[in-house]
Amino acid sequence: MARMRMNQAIAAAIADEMRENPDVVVFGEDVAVAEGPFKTSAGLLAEFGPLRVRDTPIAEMGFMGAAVGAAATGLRPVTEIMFVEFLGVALDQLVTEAAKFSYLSGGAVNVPMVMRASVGAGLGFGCQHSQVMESWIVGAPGLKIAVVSGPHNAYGLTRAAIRDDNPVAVLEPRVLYAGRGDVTTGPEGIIPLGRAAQPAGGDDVTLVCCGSTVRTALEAASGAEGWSADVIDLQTLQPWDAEAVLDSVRRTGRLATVEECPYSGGWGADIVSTVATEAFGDLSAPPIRLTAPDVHVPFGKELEQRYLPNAGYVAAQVGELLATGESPPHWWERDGALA
Amino acid sequence: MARMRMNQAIAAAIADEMRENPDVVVFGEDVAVAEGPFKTSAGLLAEFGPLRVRDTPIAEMGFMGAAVGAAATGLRPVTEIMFVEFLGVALDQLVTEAAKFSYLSGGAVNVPMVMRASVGAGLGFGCQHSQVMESWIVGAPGLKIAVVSGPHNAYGLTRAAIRDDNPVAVLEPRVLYAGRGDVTTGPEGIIPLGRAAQPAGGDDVTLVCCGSTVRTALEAASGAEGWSADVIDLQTLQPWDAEAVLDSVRRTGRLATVEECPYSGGWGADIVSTVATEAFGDLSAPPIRLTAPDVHVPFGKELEQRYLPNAGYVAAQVGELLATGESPPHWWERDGALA
Amino acid sequence: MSSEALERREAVRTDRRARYERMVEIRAVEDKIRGLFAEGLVHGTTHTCQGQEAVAVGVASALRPTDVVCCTYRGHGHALALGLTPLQVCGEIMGRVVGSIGGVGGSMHLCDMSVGLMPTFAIVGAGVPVAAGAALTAQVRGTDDVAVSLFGDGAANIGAFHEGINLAAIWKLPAVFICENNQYGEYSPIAATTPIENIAERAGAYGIPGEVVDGQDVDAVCAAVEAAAARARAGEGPSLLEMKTYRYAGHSRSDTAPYRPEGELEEWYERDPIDTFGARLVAEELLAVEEIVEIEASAKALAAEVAEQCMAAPAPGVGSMFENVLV
Amino acid sequence: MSSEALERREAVRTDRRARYERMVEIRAVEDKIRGLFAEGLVHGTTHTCQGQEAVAVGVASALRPTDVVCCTYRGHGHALALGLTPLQVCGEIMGRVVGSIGGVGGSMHLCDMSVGLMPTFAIVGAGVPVAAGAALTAQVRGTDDVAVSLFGDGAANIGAFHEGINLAAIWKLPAVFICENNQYGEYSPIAATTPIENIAERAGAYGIPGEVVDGQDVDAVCAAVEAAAARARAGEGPSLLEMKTYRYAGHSRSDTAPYRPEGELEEWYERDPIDTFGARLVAEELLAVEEIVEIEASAKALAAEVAEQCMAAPAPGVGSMFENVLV
Ligand SMILES: Cc1ncc(C[n+]2csc(CCOP(=O)(O)OP(=O)(O)O)c2C)c(N)n1
Ligand SMILES: Cc1ncc(C[n+]2csc(CCOP(=O)(O)OP(=O)(O)O)c2C)c(N)n1
Ligand SMILES: [Mg+2]
Ligand SMILES: [Mg+2]
Repeated sequence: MARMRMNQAIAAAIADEMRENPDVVVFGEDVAVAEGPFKTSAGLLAEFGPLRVRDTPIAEMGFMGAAVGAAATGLRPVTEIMFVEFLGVALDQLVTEAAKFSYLSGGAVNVPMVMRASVGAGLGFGCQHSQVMESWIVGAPGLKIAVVSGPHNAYGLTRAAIRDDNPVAVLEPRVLYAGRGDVTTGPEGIIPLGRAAQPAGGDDVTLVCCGSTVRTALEAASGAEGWSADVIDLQTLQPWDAEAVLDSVRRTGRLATVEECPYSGGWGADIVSTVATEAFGDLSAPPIRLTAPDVHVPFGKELEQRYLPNAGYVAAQVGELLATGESPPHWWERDGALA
Repeated sequence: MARMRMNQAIAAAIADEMRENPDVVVFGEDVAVAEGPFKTSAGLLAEFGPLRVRDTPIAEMGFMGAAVGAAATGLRPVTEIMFVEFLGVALDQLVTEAAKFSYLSGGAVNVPMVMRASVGAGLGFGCQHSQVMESWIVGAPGLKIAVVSGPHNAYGLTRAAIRDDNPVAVLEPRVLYAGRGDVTTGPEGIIPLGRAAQPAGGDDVTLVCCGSTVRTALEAASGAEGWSADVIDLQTLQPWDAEAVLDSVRRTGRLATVEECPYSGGWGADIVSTVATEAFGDLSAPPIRLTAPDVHVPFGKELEQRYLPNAGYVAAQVGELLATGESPPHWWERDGALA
Repeated sequence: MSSEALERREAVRTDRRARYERMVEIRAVEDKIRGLFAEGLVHGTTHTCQGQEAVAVGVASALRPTDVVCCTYRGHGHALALGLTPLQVCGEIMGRVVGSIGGVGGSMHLCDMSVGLMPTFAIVGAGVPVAAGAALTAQVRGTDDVAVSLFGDGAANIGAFHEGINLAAIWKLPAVFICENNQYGEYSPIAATTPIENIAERAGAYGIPGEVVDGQDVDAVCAAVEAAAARARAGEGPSLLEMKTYRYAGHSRSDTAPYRPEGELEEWYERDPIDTFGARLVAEELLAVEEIVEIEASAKALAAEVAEQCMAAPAPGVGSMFENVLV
Repeated sequence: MSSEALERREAVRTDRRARYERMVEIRAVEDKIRGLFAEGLVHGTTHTCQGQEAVAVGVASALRPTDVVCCTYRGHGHALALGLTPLQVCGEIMGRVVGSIGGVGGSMHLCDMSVGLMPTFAIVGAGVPVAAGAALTAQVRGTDDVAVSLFGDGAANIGAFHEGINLAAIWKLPAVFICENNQYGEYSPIAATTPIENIAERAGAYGIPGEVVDGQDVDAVCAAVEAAAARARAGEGPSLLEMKTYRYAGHSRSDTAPYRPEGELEEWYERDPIDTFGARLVAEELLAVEEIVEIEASAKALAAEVAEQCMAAPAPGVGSMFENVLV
């Protein structure tokens, strides 16, 4: 157990895997000499040297493709997409190549690569550097997706991702990098992909969250009056832990997802839709999604905070759901909201 | 009114817009001299000449970016992505540039470009040339998405897309290109974006479909015994016609989406989730999604057909839903399904 | 705003002394911006261009306001050179309604089409094919406008660079591609990412002219861009110009540039584009030595005043995030 | 399968006469495949390489089975040259369990790692950076294997080409980039999309050697690839080779190639790689004239027999689509 910042936990996870396995290599833009724009590879170049830790040209398609080729031939590359939006110039390699290679080789080739990317809003980077864009990768059979929500699971999921024989995307909310927490290091700290965590328990509603919205959900739940919530941190978005969510909803009868992204195309739709199909009879109120509106992430501290669903909003919406049994309107649908 | 194949209807729509507006230009790989790999630009080069109708190098990022620049400065480019998977090398320009330019110019710049792409399975092109991949673009505020389901709305939606001042993606199920149908040509034939069509009406269930699954749903509905269905062809996937769907579900009390793509990340999750939230009290049975499994599109005629949800499957699942009031398992979850 | 921007543009287009003043203004505004960020007064990040002012002003001087310019997040200097007012630029960076797009974009997102500034690009390389597209508009419409893409040395390694220039070359589009080689892509020296000495050599891969230009000499920049633009306007197709320059500050807000070899910055200071050009104007008797201090002082005062104005200006309201999403 | 593939590979590596036979085999198999599609007996589309056999066999002859090859949908010839059996290749194209990946891929998706054939790429350009990555493995592990990327003339205009080669160049990876310039990208002649005469000239943009090779001469191909591979194995970095060649058939199943200028095909027929090499072997007395007809006849017979075998082989079952999705 050690106390560290989330970016340190990530670097520690990579370092521990690199120590155990000489096939693990790291590359990306400014990850070596500069130790990563978010210091998520601090110490790696010094310890593992320039053969295994490399800076790339600004060429996401190039180095993502190189990761595919390296992984297919025996290495376990860990690459970094500095801001997930840059995957927009490299998506082909992750979704159309890496995720299909095992299939396209009749199982002869595995692609054990990790694509780490910083994601999300909250730091004033403007609308081309503040999204999560899970939607680009969720519909891709053959690819796993983890979303970290703090130092502890950042360490554990990163290690699991590196050990996994499939391509794995690990999304890291940028706003959490500097946050500190206790981390179980070493092999016991590894967190299996595909399993949700339940950082808080309760009876009245299931709050499903991941990444940056875990703290939002926890804060909402802890301040709740008159109700309590099962808070489920999905941790892995693909494949997501349907069992954990369904078990909880069967008990609470109510579901709300807390998502950072716009309503349309958000990951919560998969959760709500699956629950509506599989646990219809157990639902005692409409399942709801608490998301950002269908707009671009605005610059400006206040606007950006307004854009994101916060704890107060989550608590209020859930409270209204519980009180009325009806789905409350989104904040932007309410009278005068945009004034 | 004219009878034509869907690819002819598309070419006719583009030609009609080009006649009306000299700013409409067309480019893409082999769209000019060869008139398009699927003959969707037949006659355009001959009529409008090489200044307005051009072949590009194999460079989707390049020509998609050129479309953004051309649209931002006054033209109305219609580009073709031959197979939608190729958007994996050009997504940045559509989602991160085009869709955000109006916002990023304070409204000074519109990007009236159209990205047409052939999509879907059924022709044996293998797993890198047979997907729909709506998920890559649905979560992109600022972008509209139309999906055509036959000659009639291919004409009408294509014209609407070209006339729209936003970037619009038009997805064209490849398997439908050769199909013939009656088309209302001329201005009356234009079909507004954002509105669903209802090719069949009924009382017991709402079948929501688009693109290639419209005929699947219609076939399932027409062969149904003991029940009838409202068949809703969304036509536009972003923004989708929630009103039409909700109105129908409020009447039928039951919802099934019919989707060509894998279950995870499919467009139907947005529909089901929204309906579950907004019309919870009106649902008399769990809403269900009829999709392909979470696998790659297999090659091989029979396998590929098995992969896609067909009319018999849709009818059977809906029948079971109606009979039992419970959501039936997906075909691949049933005992012995994979033997 | 537009007419003021146009006037400011006309000034640099016609008057070499105005070019000097604009370079000084850019330096002062960028210094002010860095200061504001350092003090924690602005949200987010910023990329300033101290040391690269000659490129910005040289390019703007050579182009017409109807020409279209695609530049990057490191675009404050270009915006000011093209004519945007310090208020439009600082307002945007500081997230105020007086900003060029109303304060919803931030430091990486300036725009003013009245002087040809397209929305600036925060994605490396993205502006290259977009400029080709703007040039296509000119070609299709038969105007003699050109489109210019400005990008960094690091951007020359990304696919969009290759595809955009190739497309412009094969279609003989009226475009000018300008690489601002400031020696670093983020924290990486160019030699760590780029296996050739001069980006301009890549022109050969597209059969177009390529030229290395002294990016610290505003006259040289202006002349090279004018020649390339003239060629483009004449229907002879695009060119690739490489401006050798240097950024004095770090890559962005938080970067202190520890990766710089000792003495490198000082060497470049010696060829400071503002000092060099000032000296030249003095020699040409277009500027008196005493004026230099005055011009600098008034630029600093202006920057400070504009910053105050921005501080006092309102931030955009909640409704603004819903505007201009769909037309 | 693997050991048969390895033996077949060894044959072309060591025996020039086997190279001739393999070229004939490729032609016969490709002709048969086209025929099967024309008769409507196979689902989907196909891209054959008649006329380009010298490139396939020359490359395979120059490489070791531990070297890795990334090629495209037009990869049947390469697969056969590298050692895959006609049954593995035809089986895959025809969607039977005997295919190299069990019949779930189809014509564009062959693979056999036992002879270094990576899953073939149906996305233009995608194999270029992937080959760089395979070369990275060799470099990190300190083996002297090389990775080869084969792609078309049209692919030289896509971003992945630029990024992949640049990355290999800056890291001095043991890779060989081979452009099969068959004069057309789909239906477009190279001159319509590419503003330079020789793709090999693009090597200059990356500071690596570039060479134009007669792709119709299997000996020339083999020698050029051997030299580039030797350079790569020695740690001197990648090269770009351009093989000038021609495809006799259309781009894909449905293409009748109406875009070809009259007489062009016939000109290339005169330099048919099989005929030329056959004549050379005859002159060298490694082959008797009478044998030519026999070799052709038996290749055709083999292709026909293999097609029958595939017809008779089972298609993959429903369960196969669920296999190898997640490991
Ligand atoms: C596609 C993409 N990859 C990475 C980044 C992150 N990034 C922003 S600026 C930058 C360095 C660019 O260097 P250069 O092109 O030389 O321009 P300069 O910043 O020096 O002006 C990087 C890597 C980005 N914005 N877009
Ligand atoms: C990214 C991408 N764009 C377009 C295509 C469609 N396509 C398949 S083959 C081809 C032509 C490729 O030409 P070339 O690189 O010369 O190879 P050749 O087919 O001649 O071997 C095109 C455009 C594709 N598969 N991938
Ligand atoms: Mg730079
Ligand atoms: Mg070719």
